[in-house]
Amino acid sequence: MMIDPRTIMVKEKFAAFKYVIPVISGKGGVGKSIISTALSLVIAKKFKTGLLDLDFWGASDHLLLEAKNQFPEEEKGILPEEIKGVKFMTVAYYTQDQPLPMRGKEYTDAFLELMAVTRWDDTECLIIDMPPGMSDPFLDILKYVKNGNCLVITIPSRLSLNIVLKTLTILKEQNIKIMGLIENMRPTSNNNQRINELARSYKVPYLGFIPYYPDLDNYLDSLSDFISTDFFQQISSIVSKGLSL
Amino acid sequence: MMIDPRTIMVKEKFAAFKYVIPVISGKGGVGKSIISTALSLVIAKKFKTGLLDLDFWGASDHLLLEAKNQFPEEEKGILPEEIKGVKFMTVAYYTQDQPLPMRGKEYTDAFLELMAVTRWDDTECLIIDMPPGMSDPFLDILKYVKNGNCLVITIPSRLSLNIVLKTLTILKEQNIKIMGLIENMRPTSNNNQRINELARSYKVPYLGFIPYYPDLDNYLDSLSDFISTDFFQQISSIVSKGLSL
Amino acid sequence: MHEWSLAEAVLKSSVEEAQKRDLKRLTEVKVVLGELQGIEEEIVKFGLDNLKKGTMAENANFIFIKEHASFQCRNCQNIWELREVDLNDYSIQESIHFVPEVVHSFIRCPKCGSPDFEVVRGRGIYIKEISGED
Amino acid sequence: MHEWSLAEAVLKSSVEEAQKRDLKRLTEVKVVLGELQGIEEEIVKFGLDNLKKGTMAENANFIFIKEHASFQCRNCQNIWELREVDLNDYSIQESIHFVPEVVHSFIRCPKCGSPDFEVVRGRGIYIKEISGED
Ligand SMILES: Nc1ncnc2c1ncn2[C@@H]1O[C@H](COP(=O)(O)OP(=O)(O)O)[C@@H](O)[C@H]1O
Ligand SMILES: Nc1ncnc2c1ncn2[C@@H]1O[C@H](COP(=O)(O)OP(=O)(O)O)[C@@H](O)[C@H]1O
Ligand SMILES: [Mg+2]
Ligand SMILES: [Mg+2]
Ligand SMILES: [Mg+2]
Ligand SMILES: [Mg+2]
Ligand code: NI
Ligand code: NI
Ligand SMILES: [Zn+2]
Ligand SMILES: [Zn+2]
Repeated sequence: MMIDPRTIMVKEKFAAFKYVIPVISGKGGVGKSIISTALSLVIAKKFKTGLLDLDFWGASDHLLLEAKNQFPEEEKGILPEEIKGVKFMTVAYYTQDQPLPMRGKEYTDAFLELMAVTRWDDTECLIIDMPPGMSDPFLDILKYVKNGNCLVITIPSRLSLNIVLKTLTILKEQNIKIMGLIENMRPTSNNNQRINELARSYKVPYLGFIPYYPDLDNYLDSLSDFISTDFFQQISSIVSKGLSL
Repeated sequence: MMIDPRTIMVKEKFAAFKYVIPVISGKGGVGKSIISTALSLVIAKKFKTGLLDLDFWGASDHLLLEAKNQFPEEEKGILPEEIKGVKFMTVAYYTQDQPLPMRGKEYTDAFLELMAVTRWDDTECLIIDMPPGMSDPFLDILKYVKNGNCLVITIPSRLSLNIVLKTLTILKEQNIKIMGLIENMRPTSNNNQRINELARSYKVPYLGFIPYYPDLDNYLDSLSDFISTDFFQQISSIVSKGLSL
Repeated sequence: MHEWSLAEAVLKSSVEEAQKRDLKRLTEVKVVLGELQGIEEEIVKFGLDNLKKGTMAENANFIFIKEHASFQCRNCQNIWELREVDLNDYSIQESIHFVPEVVHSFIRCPKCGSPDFEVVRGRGIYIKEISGED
Repeated sequence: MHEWSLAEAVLKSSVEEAQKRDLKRLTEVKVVLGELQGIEEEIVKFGLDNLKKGTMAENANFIFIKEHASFQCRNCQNIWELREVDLNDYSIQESIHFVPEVVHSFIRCPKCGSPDFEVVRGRGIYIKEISGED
């Protein structure tokens, strides 16, 4: 016999949040991390909010948030660092910015471990930044998070849509709630309603589009710069207009 | 006892190519698939070339290549479809465009299976389109491909670089050959040599940059359109100038 | 006829294993055929009979053992067998024949509907045992 | 002190398992502590002694079993033990203490240098056995 003491804790911890929002796509590089991070900062003005970066191979949120390069405090568990009102947890605290080459099986163990010991306390809303793909991280979310309400991100390209529609197919089939679809990086030359219509045909709320900002990268080195961008403003207005929280 | 008959075949098959070029990044959405596909079409003019799409969760190359929606022929193994001189293999032939939710462990099995039965025959150069991340697909390449010469793709953003440098770190540490680094989607407003210098400091050849083309998506529905793009032309000139084949 | 390449793989691996064990000739190889992949025994046998000529397996007896396919759900732990699910579509069968893992594109746990299940037994082809003379 | 949350996890899981088995009270719980994670037994014990009050584990004896950590390389099959590698850096030890899988950021197969290895034994904490009265 072998009982894993973490699984029950992890299920309980997710179930305790009022809102759990996995930010998901299937496709890489569509803006999941930058949107998750902005979203958590915006929502933190209204709810006690947490951000969990589950892209262990490509963790990015700590860069945007300028997280401290030291272990979070321990106190009957691990206390997430609080950054502008957002409680933040990432594996990056423990990798010393070294690569983390590991298989999916090991990902699941790391995910369970981190979630079992993190104390979110009275956090009401948890944003989860997901890696791309439909492998262990995606399947673990299906298994352990039964109250998720997913935010799905795509870019207008056919190469992204083909994959994102597969993600929507599985989410629907598995009866996971979908908060809506965000179209990111729309070129200014593009004015069509394709994604809007596509969302409608999938019966998924279309939450709006974010333009492609060629200079965005210049504002990602400091959190205060990031908060001052039009990109951030767009996320703010999507939250106030479209998000049913 | 249990001997997996596929592993020896797979190692032999990779070893038989004159050139194996994994197109890799670590980061998603940086253009691995579109670059792999263009690259294989360009190199096919000089060498007998194959393209293997190993992003089983986010297969895209079949869309760009307009691959047939039917099983490849069987003849003492599986004969890859030949498209404009490129022998092409993807799991998409077998998923009927359905989602493929599976764990890393299952990925490895599918990878071994597909590679064990595909007949590349006298193909000299194999381009491998990799998924993002540093999980089972990446570790399988390290394990089974001992003659790889990687092409590493990044976009200029700090969010991408942080991850791509981790990939370079592992490739170097594992003594895998690195053909060079390509900077993709550089905004026209950006004229700096940052990535160039970074590549130099990592002792990796900088192969050039590809601008961000806001209208590229309009040319991805047909292969002949794709081949007519400036993007494709850029890949062509990178190959003729910088690739030591 | 992609069974031919599987026969080739079985032969090469048996010979390699025999060499590791310093055997001179192979006398018997037990090959398991998993139900899920639906490999045609006759074609593998035919392939082996052709390919083994002139190798140390020339006189080896290849014995085939069929293994039923069973699955376990990682979400609800339910265990089931292949025959309990409806896989009558010919092209789905063919797809699984080439890459058994695409079963995750086509079937779900009969109890909870999850795509997250393991093929516990009977996935595909493997070598269970070799014997020979040294 | 993150051991406290591990103690909480052990208690909850033991009680849940006992309820599944229709036990009224827990008498003994065997807990394995894997060497890699370096969990402090004393703190887990202290946590359990506090947390178990008023639960069906109130009088349970928690027995701790240490398990050595060993690894197997997936590239060259080499097997090795934790004590064979140099992990003296305090902050690396601490990192692994929190998330044992980050061992893949810091150690390599001593034989071939691969990062692709499995923690075969002694990873972390798990429950090996529970006993009780019904
Ligand atoms: N609207 C946008 N305009 C310009 N660049 C963007 C926009 N959204 C995201 N990006 C950039 O695209 C890249 C990928 O974003 P990221 O959040 O890392 O995606 P993911 O997490 O989906 O991989 C980053 O460099 C990011 O700065
Ligand atoms: N130079 C470029 N200019 C404009 N769009 C590009 C460029 N390179 C890639 N893209 C687009 O970026 C998206 C991601 O490219 P893709 O090849 O799918 O990346 P990956 O395989 O790394 O995930 C696609 O929609 C592609 O069309
Ligand atoms: Mg991300
Ligand atoms: Mg991230
Ligand atoms: Mg791709
Ligand atoms: Mg691809
Ligand atoms: Ni066949
Ligand atoms: Ni601790
Ligand atoms: Zn189930
Ligand atoms: Zn090794």
